[in-house]
Amino acid sequence: PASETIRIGTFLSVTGPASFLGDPELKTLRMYIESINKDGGVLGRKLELVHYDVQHLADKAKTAIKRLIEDDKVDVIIGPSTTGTTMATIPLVERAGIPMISLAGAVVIINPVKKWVFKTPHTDRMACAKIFGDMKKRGFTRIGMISGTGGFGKSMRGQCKGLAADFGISVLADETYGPKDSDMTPQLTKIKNTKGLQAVLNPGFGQGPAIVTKNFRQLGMGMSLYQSHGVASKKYIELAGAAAEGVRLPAAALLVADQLADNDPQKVVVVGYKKAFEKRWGSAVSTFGGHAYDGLQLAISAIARAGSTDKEKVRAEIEKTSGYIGTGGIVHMSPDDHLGLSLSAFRMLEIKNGEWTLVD
Amino acid sequence: MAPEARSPTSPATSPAGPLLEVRGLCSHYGRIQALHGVDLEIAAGELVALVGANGAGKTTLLRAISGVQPVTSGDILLAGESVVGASASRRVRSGIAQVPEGRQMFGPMSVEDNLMLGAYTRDQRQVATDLDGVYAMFPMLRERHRQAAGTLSGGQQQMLSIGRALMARPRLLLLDEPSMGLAPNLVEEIFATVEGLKESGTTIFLVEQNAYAALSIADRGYVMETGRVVLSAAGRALLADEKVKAAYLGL
Amino acid sequence: MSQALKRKLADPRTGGLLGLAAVIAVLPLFLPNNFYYDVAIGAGLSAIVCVGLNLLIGYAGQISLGHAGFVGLGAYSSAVLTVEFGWHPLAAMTAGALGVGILAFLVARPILRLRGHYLAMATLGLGIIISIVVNTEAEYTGGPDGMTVPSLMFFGRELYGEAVWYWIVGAALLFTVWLSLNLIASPVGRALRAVHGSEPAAEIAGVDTAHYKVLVFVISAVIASLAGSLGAHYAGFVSPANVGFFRSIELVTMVVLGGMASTYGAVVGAAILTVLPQLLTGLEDYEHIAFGLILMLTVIFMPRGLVPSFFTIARNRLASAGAPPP
Amino acid sequence: MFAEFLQFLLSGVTVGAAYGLVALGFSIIYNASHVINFAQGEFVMLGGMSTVFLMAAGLPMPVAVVLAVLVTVVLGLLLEKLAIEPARGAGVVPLIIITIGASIFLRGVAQVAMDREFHAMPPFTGDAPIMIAGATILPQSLWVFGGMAVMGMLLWYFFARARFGKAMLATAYNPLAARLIGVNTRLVLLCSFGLSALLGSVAGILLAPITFTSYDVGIMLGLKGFCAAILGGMGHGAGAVVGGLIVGIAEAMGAGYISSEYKDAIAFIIILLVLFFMPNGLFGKRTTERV
Amino acid sequence: MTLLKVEALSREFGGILAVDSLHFEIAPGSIHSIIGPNGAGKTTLFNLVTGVYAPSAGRVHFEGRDITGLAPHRLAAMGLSRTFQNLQIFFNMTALENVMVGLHLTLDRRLGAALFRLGGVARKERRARDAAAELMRFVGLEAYLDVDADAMPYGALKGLELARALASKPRLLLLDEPAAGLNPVETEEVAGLIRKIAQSGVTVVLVEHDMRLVMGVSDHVLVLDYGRKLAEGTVDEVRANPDVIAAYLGSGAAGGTHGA
Ligand SMILES: Nc1ncnc2c1ncn2[C@@H]1O[C@H](COP(=O)(O)OP(=O)(O)OP(=O)(O)O)[C@@H](O)[C@H]1O
Ligand SMILES: Nc1ncnc2c1ncn2[C@@H]1O[C@H](COP(=O)(O)OP(=O)(O)OP(=O)(O)O)[C@@H](O)[C@H]1O
Ligand SMILES: [Mg+2]
Ligand SMILES: [Mg+2]
Repeated sequence: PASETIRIGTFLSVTGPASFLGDPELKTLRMYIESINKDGGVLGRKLELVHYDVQHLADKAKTAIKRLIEDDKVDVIIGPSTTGTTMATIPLVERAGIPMISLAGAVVIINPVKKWVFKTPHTDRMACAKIFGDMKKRGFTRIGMISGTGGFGKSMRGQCKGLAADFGISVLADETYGPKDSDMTPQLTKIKNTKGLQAVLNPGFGQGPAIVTKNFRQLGMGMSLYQSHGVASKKYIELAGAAAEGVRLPAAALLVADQLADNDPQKVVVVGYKKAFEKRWGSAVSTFGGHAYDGLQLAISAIARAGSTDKEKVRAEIEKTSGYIGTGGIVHMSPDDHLGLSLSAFRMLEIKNGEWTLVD
Repeated sequence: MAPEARSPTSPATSPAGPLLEVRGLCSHYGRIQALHGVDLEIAAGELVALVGANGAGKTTLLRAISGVQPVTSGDILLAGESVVGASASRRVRSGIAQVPEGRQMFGPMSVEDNLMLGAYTRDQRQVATDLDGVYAMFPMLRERHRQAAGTLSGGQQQMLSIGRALMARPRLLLLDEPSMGLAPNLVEEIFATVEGLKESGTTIFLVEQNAYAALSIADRGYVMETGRVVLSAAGRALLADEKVKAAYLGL
Repeated sequence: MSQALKRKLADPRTGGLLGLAAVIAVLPLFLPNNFYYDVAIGAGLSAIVCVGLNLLIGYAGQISLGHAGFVGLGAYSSAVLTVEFGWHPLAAMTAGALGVGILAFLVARPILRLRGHYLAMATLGLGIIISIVVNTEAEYTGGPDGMTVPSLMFFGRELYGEAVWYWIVGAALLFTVWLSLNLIASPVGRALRAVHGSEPAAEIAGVDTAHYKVLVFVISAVIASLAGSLGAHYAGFVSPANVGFFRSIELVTMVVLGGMASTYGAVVGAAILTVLPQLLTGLEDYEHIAFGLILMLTVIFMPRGLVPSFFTIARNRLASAGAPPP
Repeated sequence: MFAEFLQFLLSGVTVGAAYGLVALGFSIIYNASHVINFAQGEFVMLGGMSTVFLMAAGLPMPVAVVLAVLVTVVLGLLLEKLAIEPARGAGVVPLIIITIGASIFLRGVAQVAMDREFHAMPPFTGDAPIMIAGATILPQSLWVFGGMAVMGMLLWYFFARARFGKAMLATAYNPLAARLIGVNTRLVLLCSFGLSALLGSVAGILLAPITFTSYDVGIMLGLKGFCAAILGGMGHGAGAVVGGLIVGIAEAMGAGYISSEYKDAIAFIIILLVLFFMPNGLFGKRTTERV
Repeated sequence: MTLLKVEALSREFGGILAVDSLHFEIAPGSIHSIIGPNGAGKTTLFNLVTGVYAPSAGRVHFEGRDITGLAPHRLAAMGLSRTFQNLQIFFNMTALENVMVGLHLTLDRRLGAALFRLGGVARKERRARDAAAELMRFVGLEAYLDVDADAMPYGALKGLELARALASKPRLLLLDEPAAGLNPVETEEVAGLIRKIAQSGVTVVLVEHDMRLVMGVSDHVLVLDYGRKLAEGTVDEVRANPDVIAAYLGSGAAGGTHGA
């Protein structure tokens, strides 16, 4: 019935160590649901957002998803923010049979494919590929890695180490740091003293990579520094300051919205999102908020196409998504690809004069 | 038994009235009432002894006077002014010091620190001689002045507790069983000291199980039973009281 | 009702156990769906751990800030042994409990020589080391992302679903409470309390204080491990997030909030601290502020914990109601 | 190789100084009440975050710093007045739980009143690394180190020499006796919270340029500071400093020579080993209770 | 046959010899007193004998067995018990429960029985309660049976320690200042108790500064000073010893009356 709202459930890491993911994600969802409702909603029905903060805790996520499914009886789920919380809830989602669009990074979420689970962010595997491609182009074959021990860093570290050989790259130093560490110079010193390294890759998110970047410059390390898409927000540049000069990373078009060619199909979308977000919240966009934007768009267009909130129908429609242009890239899903992004969705960026600039 | 021994004698009159006056004092531990309307007076310069069986409420009374035990009703007047509303530290500043039951050391601190803390509320420039005085009284404390108070023997701690209270140079000294755990020769000495303090003008309220010795040197004495004062008379008179003899002196 | 029966019911063991059983039996009538069951199960599992922890903290007076580590070891034993080594879940659970028991036994002697904050520090360190290990040994544990755990099989039947687990956890809780009450009301329990009261006095009364400290540490660790195993099979998933320091602190907070040295207090504390955050989610940004505030206010006004304070108040009410008019 | 060792050492000292600074904050309240103030890390957070936000509001750094310290101290005093004081006599464990509640509360307030993001603060005296025999250290690290040394010294003087400091210790050892000698124990407790809030906020401000700051930096710093304080012997000023340095250096050496994944575990194992052999920490007073 | 034998026992604390190469023997079935100035080492001696402290040198034998360095609970099992000068009360229990702890060794302590309430735990507990109550009556504390220990006055706590120590059915009982804080009448009661205890076959070693009690009950007195033996003998011998008078008794107490 038209009077009933469409209930969108979400459970994000709004506080805790992954809050820089959940915070912009929630803001994005709130903002767009408001504006969609103002424009009349979907299928003539208003959207209603039900949210629980689960920090980074798997147990909280499990309880939240039960609440969303059983008590709030939501129609579709967007989130959660992290791989750990996603993996903890997948069995429940699969059993309950409700579409969920995760905003977390790791490739394990959609590989192997799970019937009801989708995701919007590029996988860490793709990020590795993008980075290694760039390294290869620049002739770097001997690299060091320093990874955060959080879920994101750990997963990407594994993916990259697995992929390195394909690109003819050898990882000669492999260090880690804790999510709350405030000094990484010992690890970097070891990397520095490893003979013949040409580049260093730092998978991780939060403030850690900024500290790594600062320590990297403090130690006067000459090689190139690569960051992951986990730092794709202005905050990173702000925190690392001058030390971030010359750092490269793969990221979605959103970060360089203004620099995109006018004929770039993503231009309109990313510029629109960026403007709206920055106007409403007064803070810089990050790709993470963009993931939530994409998730929401995927969900509501699937509902619109399905003409109802019937879960199986909506799921099928999400799976059929093709040619959706989002902040993360152009999405072509299929029964055996619940992400639908190709490597080309990633852009290689370099920080110059405190700004993101497109490398290619 | 002399009849006047039974009637509450008034304290030696001093122009300013009694130094300490306790009126109808009641105190509770939770729901248990420990003091049931205690009345007593101590004139300035007097030495008053309080005796009673264990559990009578002597310690509770002293704690209430010092302000570390809540009072449910009644009043405590120091030199005519009510102090029930005053904090313990205010009362120390107005001249009340106590040698508490159980010695109450600052265990890990040195003997000397414990003594110096006794003079916490005083001008520090004046305490050096008092410290010497205490050391003269208890030479053992001087020998051990750097030892942690908590490692002293029981009797040594008792000496320290007395010394610490003396460091405050109180107007009114409350002694809760000062002779406990002390060697006989020291007990004699303690009672001599108490008499000496009285001579030098300190007002003393002495709780003692060693009732014989206490009443012998006291101007007056009170007897407490289950939270009430049941007898008061001159010290010597109480010593002669048959009931006191039977109940507290064991004679 | 006969006097004897009345007395039996007023006795914390019989009366309280019956009361708890009644609550567990009736509660489902008020649980509209699986989410509520889930919260109840979570509360029950925490309560089991807290009943054990309370033996250690409340009765024997030895603090532990590392108990989440034991819960985690139990959970991961069940997970790793079943998934990686194909063990039967019950065997894995038993092995986990045994392993945790042995670990607790080995570290107990040196650790329990410490007192107060030093003991807190040592147990905290132990818990953190455990959480670092499960975080790092990703090959077995899945690292920070956690790992899935197969369902518990019982006589060939898969135990799945909140409704089933509600009764399993309920029964386990009841059993644990019964054990705890029995222990407390025995010479062993009194020896534990004696260790808390005065070690020299306990020793001279013939209580081998070191032995009892180790014993209660091991018991509480094993209970934690078993609860962890149950939780892992129920959730079908384990992750290191709940193995860490914060969860340990939370467990201690539950015990203190409910009332130290009160078995039912541990249950009540666990229930409240599990349910409260769910009630506060509606406050969104203000959730943490409210939670912190409630925690502070409860302890300020009931420093001895909810259950003991409640009983004192009730007793005083009764006493003043029964007292003759002055 | 020596340069490498030296770098590890300098890194360890930098981090260790931060832990030591936080550990000192723990000592003060502990020394006055034997309470472990789990909100100590929140004082550190408030110092850094307030400074950042006041600077963002356009105040010059020195003014922002002073105001931030003031804000934190006021909050510390309020915490004591409104939450600790009413629960006095409740025993040490409930008081510790209250401070846990307070830390959750303060974090909640900070994320609502300020935000949930990380913030950088400009270093006091530039960020050109200083070279020492092939190893480098940031000028801000020297500030932290200096801050720790000064604070440690002041605290040592305070508790070993000053009368009020001794009264504080006395209050913790025996509150009843402290009242009987005329110590205003309420004032002592209030001051202890004020002082440690002051120390915490200064630590937070000194650290913010190195570690960045956010509403939840207090958690980790608080935890490590607690470890340092215990390792050194709770309540002992020099112990806190040494404890902090040992934890920091253990982490750095562990990360450098053994395994960066297990570096925290290495630090904890060292702490455990020390405690097994010195049950009261490195400098802690032995118990003096007699039977 | 000696019950307790102390050989060249020494204990030092940071340079202070609290007990200094002490030798003595205690025969079974009598009341022995140990007196001496404050800090003479009496309590330390008790602590050494009962395993609270380890000696710096020397040995302790109990019933012919070397018990040096054994933990107190082992000694308790062998029949040694004591009270404490610095009261060691279980303040988290009622008075009766305090005494029941003293019965620990006589009760069923198996974990399984406790956990599952097997083997008549309930019945045995009831019997233990009765036994503890009986002991409290013996020391005159029947008024405090179910009172929380932390609400009892000092004097009563002394009695409670005594009841608890008796509960373990010791053959050797060490009492550290049992009459401290008691008035003469109460002290007289304690004297009566000590005699009764001794008559029941328990050997009592008494440390006490109340000379009326010491002189009234002791069969034998040992005087310590600076950790060493100053004198030893019967009450009358010790009382007349000029060294003891000078170091300890003072002028007034030698007569055996109380106080001044
Ligand atoms: N903390 C407490 N809680 C409850 N009741 C108490 C407490 N302390 C003392 N009482 C009770 O108050 C009464 C008075 O005790 P108080 O210690 O004042 O006696 P006292 O005369 O000093 O005895 P003693 O000679 O043994 O020192 C006693 O009946 C005692 O049981
Ligand atoms: N743990 C310790 N550390 C340092 N010194 C100690 C310790 N224990 C005892 N002493 C010292 O040993 C000496 C003997 O003390 P002990 O308690 O045995 O004396 P005591 O004879 O029982 O005296 P009292 O009659 O006063 O109880 C004292 O000088 C005391 O200071
Ligand atoms: Mg008393
Ligand atoms: Mg002694």
